[in-house]
Amino acid sequence: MKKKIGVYVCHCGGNISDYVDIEKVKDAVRDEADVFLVKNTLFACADSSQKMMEEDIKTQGLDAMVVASCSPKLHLNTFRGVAQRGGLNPYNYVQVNIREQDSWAHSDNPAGATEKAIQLVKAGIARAKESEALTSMKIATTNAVAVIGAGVGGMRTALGLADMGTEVYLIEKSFFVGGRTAQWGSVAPTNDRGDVLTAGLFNEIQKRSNIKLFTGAELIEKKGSVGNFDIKVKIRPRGFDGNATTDEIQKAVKACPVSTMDEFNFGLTQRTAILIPQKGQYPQQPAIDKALCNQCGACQKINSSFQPASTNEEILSLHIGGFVANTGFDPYEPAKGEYGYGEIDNVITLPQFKRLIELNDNELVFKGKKVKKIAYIYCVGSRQDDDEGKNKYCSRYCCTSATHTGVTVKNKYKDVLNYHFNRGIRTYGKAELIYGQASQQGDVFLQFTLDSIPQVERKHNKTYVKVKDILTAGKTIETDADLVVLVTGMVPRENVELGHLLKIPEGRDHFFNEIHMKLKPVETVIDGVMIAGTSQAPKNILETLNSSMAAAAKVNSVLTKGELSLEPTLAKVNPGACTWCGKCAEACPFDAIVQVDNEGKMVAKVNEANCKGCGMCTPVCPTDAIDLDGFTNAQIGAMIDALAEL
Amino acid sequence: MTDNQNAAATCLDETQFDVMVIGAGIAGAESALKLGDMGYKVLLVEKEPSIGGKMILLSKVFPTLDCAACITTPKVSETARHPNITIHTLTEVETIQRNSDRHFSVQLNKKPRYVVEKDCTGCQECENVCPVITKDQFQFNLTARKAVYIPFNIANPRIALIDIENCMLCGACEKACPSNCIDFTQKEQQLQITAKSVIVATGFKLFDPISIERYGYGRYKNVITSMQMERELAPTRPFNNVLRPSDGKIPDKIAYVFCTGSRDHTVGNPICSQVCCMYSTKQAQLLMGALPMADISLYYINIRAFGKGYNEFYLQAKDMGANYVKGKIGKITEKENGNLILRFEDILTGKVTEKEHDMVVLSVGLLANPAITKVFKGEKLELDPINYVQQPNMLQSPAQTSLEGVFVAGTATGPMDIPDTIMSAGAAATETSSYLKRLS
Amino acid sequence: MSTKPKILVFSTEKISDPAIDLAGLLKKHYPNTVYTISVPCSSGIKPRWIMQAYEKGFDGVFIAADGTDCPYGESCVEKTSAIISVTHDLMRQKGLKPSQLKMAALCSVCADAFVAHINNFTKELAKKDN
Amino acid sequence: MEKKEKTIDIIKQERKVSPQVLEDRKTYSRNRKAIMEALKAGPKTIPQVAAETQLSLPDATYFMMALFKFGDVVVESLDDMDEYYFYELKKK
Amino acid sequence: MALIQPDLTKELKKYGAFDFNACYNCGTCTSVCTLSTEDNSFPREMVRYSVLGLEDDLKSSLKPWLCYYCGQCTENCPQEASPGELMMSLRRWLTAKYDWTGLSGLFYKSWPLTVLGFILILAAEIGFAARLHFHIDRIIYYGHYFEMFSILGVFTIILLPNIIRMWYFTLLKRKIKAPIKAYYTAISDLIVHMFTQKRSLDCDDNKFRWFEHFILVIGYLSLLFTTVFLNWFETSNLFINILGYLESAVIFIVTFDFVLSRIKKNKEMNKSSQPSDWFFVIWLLFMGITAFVVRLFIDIHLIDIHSTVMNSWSWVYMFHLMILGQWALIIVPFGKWTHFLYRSFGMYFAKIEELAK
Repeated sequence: MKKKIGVYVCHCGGNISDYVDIEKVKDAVRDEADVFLVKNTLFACADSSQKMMEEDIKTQGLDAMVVASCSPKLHLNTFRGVAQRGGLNPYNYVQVNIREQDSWAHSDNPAGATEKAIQLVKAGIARAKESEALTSMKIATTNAVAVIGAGVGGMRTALGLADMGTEVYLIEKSFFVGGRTAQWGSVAPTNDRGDVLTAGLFNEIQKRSNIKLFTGAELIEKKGSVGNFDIKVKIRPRGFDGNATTDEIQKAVKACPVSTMDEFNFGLTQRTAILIPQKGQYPQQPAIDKALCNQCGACQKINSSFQPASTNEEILSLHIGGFVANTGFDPYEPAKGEYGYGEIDNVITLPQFKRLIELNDNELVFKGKKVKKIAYIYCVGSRQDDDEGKNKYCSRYCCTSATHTGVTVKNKYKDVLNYHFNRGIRTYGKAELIYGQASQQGDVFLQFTLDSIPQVERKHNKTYVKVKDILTAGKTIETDADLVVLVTGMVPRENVELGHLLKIPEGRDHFFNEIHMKLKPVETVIDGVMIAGTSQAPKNILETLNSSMAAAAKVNSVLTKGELSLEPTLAKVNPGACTWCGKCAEACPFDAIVQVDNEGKMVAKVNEANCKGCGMCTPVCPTDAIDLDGFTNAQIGAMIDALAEL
Repeated sequence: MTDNQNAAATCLDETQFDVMVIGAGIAGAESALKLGDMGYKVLLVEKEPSIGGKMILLSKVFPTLDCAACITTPKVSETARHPNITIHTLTEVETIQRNSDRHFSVQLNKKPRYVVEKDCTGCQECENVCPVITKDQFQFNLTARKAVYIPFNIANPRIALIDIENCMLCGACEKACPSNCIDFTQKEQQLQITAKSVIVATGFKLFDPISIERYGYGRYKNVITSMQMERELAPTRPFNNVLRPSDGKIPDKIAYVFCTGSRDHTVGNPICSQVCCMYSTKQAQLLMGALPMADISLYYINIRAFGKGYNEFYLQAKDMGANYVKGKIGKITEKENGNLILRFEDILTGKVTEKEHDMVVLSVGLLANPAITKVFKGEKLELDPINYVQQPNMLQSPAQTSLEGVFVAGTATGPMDIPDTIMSAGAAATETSSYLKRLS
Repeated sequence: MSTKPKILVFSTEKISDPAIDLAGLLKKHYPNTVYTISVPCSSGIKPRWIMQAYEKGFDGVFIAADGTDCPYGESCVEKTSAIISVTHDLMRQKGLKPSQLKMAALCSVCADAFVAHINNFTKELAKKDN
Repeated sequence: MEKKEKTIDIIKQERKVSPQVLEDRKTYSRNRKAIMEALKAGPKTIPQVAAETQLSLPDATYFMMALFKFGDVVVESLDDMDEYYFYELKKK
Repeated sequence: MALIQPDLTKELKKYGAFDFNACYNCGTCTSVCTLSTEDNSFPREMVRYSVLGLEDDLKSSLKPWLCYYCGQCTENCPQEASPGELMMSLRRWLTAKYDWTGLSGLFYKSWPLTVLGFILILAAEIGFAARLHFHIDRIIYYGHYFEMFSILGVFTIILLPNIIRMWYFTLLKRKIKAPIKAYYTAISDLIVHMFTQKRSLDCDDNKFRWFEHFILVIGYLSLLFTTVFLNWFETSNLFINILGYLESAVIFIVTFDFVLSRIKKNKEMNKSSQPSDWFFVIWLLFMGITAFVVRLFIDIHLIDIHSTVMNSWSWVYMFHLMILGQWALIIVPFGKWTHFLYRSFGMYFAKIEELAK
């Protein structure tokens, strides 16, 4: 039991004190038993306040501390640090949330908020009284990281980590690295070619001995926690092993009887079951698409390196310290009939159009017809802020990408005309220059609102796009178009299993969710698991690289020291009360409870290295012999009592 | 900071560093922290008296509406306390020259504070007795400060300094100081250090709207900049509420003029500043909270709500009643009572329209801060055409500059919001660490 | 004031408590007689704590569970339900109505859902009191 | 801690104070006095203070806010129109 | 409903417009324009129609005539889209559209064609003089008749039908039903604007510019009157004689200043002069100078208007006649001169439109 408790109530510069009467709170708790001092602070988190608390602990000899301020998610560690510097065990510190869960939640009711604050602070004091000193365990960590996804982002993370001395396992689900960027020609804002960028990254990766690249690989199992994860990676057979000349590969492709749409060209072309690496995709070795291959053996007859029948799946076990998920995005696939998509044959998506530009060298031709007028319709699959659409977010990259594509086609084919049907061009930052360039070269921009979206119609054997243009005072403007390009947004890549496996929470937009949007954009609630690139939110290439390298910096700074302090919140068994029924061991998802002999009696014991402190074992005990540190019967009970008090 | 000074005393060599980070805003602090965590010895140089840059002065941040001070101060304290990070405030980099061993010789100019840093307790007794006032630059001139002052309440280090230009040398502060820390004999100090690498995190300058005469900034009292409004809304605000500077009235019709100094060739800044739409939207939300009766109109060209959760935040502001008007403000004229007439073309109707407001906020843009190029001697830090630090390998290694061993973080490369700044700072840390590994 | 039913919420540190924080952040209001105790995982809530709450005067207990998002694994869902059913038995023995205990899975951004649940629960409890 | 000499005397030999600073100081003490005087009779709004002290409205605002910041005046209440605050002298 | 016509955008560039595609529709131009009103907001609407190539909307608009090109829009345009120059080009384009002969358009778009026209007129003049055996007295005599007939002819054959076409495009085709009375009431506006350019006073602070333009118009019209109806070159009335000197001096002084500022490009409106602008001011300048010199030579007896012999000084008259011919047959009916007429009628029709509401 703690006898000298220091209580600090924070104004949060008005965030709390505007609604909660701080003086009243102070008065109410001043006379609580064992409260030694009560103070208020303008900003408890400010350096000067922290120093004051440290001083108080030292000079007044406090044995526990309560700060009533904001959510513990923000400052629990800050004040635990204060406690520690003052000479107090950090676990004798209790944070009471009177901002998010009080002053703000009840800003409509200041009197009520004050009343609640008093109860909450009293509960905090009760909990502090019952708090016990805990010491965190240090564990050795492995300076190795699994980077999942080998697009530009994943490859850049891998390079950054490798150069900082971290061992990298780069795990790519498809048979080729390069991701989406390999599919693009000229990219904004530098006009670099996407395939050249991926080629450069791949070459660098080849030079690093501490990067192990696995293609056709998937993470299938994860155990352990930050610093020490044991993972299993399944590697699918490539179906090609050895060498073949270009000519032989060509022949094999010709011989393959299977045909399906080529995802690399977004269905503009067909491919066989033999996957041929395209410009920008690496390694430059073919693979066999097992899902389609009918095992006719035609390819094998041409070169024995083709092994359509091979089934030798490999399972690899790796020991790593952290993850960076860099799984990228999928372009939004418009619904059938959305702006005529799938119904009118010259309506395609922006990614398809970008491939079309790559496939047409001298003249822009689509389905045998020369293309002169191109109508771009923006925000397809983004900013669906009506009730029907599910993607309320802005996909960020599309305005820049579409205007940049407009500039690219004009430069490449000269006589094309671009019409941009948009909802307000969002070429933020320096991308504004691309918008300027597009306008200056004669691209026409028309703006619509969600209430009256463009109509795409087929009449007199031509496709027309019609819109109520708000830039022309709502006049209806129409044009014929040889090609309608739907500027599709980003959706997170289909990777539900990975999200579940790594336990990364999803945001409202279904992208992976970071721990704090502003200051911790690459960290997740799961220690040691980072998210980067477009798996977190739509981004352009530059932003993807920045976030990928930031994730590298973060995970490296955690692992580079070789050791880590663990949360000391663990389950504890009272051997006196335990009668070993095994229910707790059954409940534990981490195999942390074992049966041991305690002075002739079989009892449960917690293996501290495995215990994650979830507490799942505690409610199932029929004799209530197991408790979680920091959440003991005494502490929670005292809190309930304090909160219930009127 | 004072902790650091103590640490400095015990440290054997306070002149050799792995990295020198120029600018202790949120980008510089983040790079320094990451590198410090990796075990490198970092020197953080800041020309202002306190660290935290512009972010620490903001009210709240979009779209989470976290109070900026609440999330910045922990980062700033962590930086200040980090065992591997040394901070010099009130210090400017004079010259940077590469040595024969590829390290950089740096000359720093540390301005006198006239206050002994380690002894000041931040009690403000000196401020109380100081008889002179001048405009408070940390409140963007909305209110006054004394000649001896603590920059602002949550400044780090939270210690006093003397603005000698505005001091009348009466000595009252020296008499009043309980810890005898005022020292008028302090002189400018030239410090020589070496660093193996440099991170440029010098941030941005705010556009000064005085050059757009049509808006009357500087002449009309109730035309203020968004940064001034940011201060009015911040917890450490200059007034007791949001008030008009002309007469202390609570405004009830507030207008925002978007793209003031952005997307504008006539002022030499053709690019979009990337944050103004969102900070204005955030301020609108905050104002609707602080002044429930107020009408907020936002005059825009395009709304750039592009980041994670931004579009949703913009829609939320609209739902709360913010009045978004498509049309850039052409002209502002002042009425006798201090109210302002805004003339614009309402794009939706195509008609010239005039509206009266009692306070106007100019959503000013961000400009490059190119002065840093001058300090490099013997080689040139290249800038891009709009004067931001050039990223020669933008889509391969965005933190690289034209100089080997010199990296760039945050808004020194172009306008960006806080998350982008943090990520860019992380990228700079990765590049720097990789470089240092290669070097050794 | 005292007519408002008193509710104890058990939230989870990583998933549902952030949602409750978010509700405050967005100034979404709910009665001030709702108090939260945060635990690592909803499947670590002991039935005896819930019973203690009723004994000491709480009118209702709300478990803001992790659901399938639980960082400690998906078994959380069934374990939390098991706790509920055990508690329901205990409540019946004490003559408490099962409707005084509510559970819902809240994602980390489910601020709206939280406020809706709490407001409904408050209404229900208030009705029963009269 | 002991101090041998007032350092102010040393700097006084090296630096000149600009006339502008002295002028500003005079303005400040004059306006401070005028505002404090005006508030002695009871709480007033900024326009009321401006009318009484002959200060321009912007100046009255600026100096009132300075006094508010330095803790000489505090907010009393808001007027009936919800437009102007009444300020009063801080009770010491 | 309107169809985008990319060709019209290209066509407008031939009339001198440039950079207007850069417009991002912020409306700054419209809001800084002092002449822009709620009912008549421009120039952005015109820029927009031009970008989209909405020919019908442009052709039926009177707004280009309401603009006096103070240059504020162009100066403040954040995208440097030069809306002022677009308005100027639209006036040229409209002039071409109103002109039933189609020659205006050809001359605007091609200065070589204009020069060819000039040469043809020069040739006709020489031929004409040759037919009169270079008898200077007869040349001056017929020259005077030429003036009278060309004015009458150009007005009835070209300008009057063109103004009717303008009325058809801008009022009738848009189905603006104005009572006949409106046409009377608005006449005062027509007269006032035609002779005073009063509206341009609201345009900017530069009163001097208005004044210069005003005395130029007055000087030009009265010189026209003096030479044509008072037969300046052949009169011996001292008053008329001095009046003519005065008027021609005014013309050449003012036009000299105009030419100079076009060379110096010190004002927004002078930054991008087209050949048609140059022809207009230079020919006006030459008209003033040559008229002055011709009368001077007559007065100092270098030219004898009763002589049948062509002395070398008489070529000055030939030069004057050439300028006059080119002016009267090309610049007046098909060139920039018409803006004087269309602008006044533009204002007149705008007033009628306003009254019709």
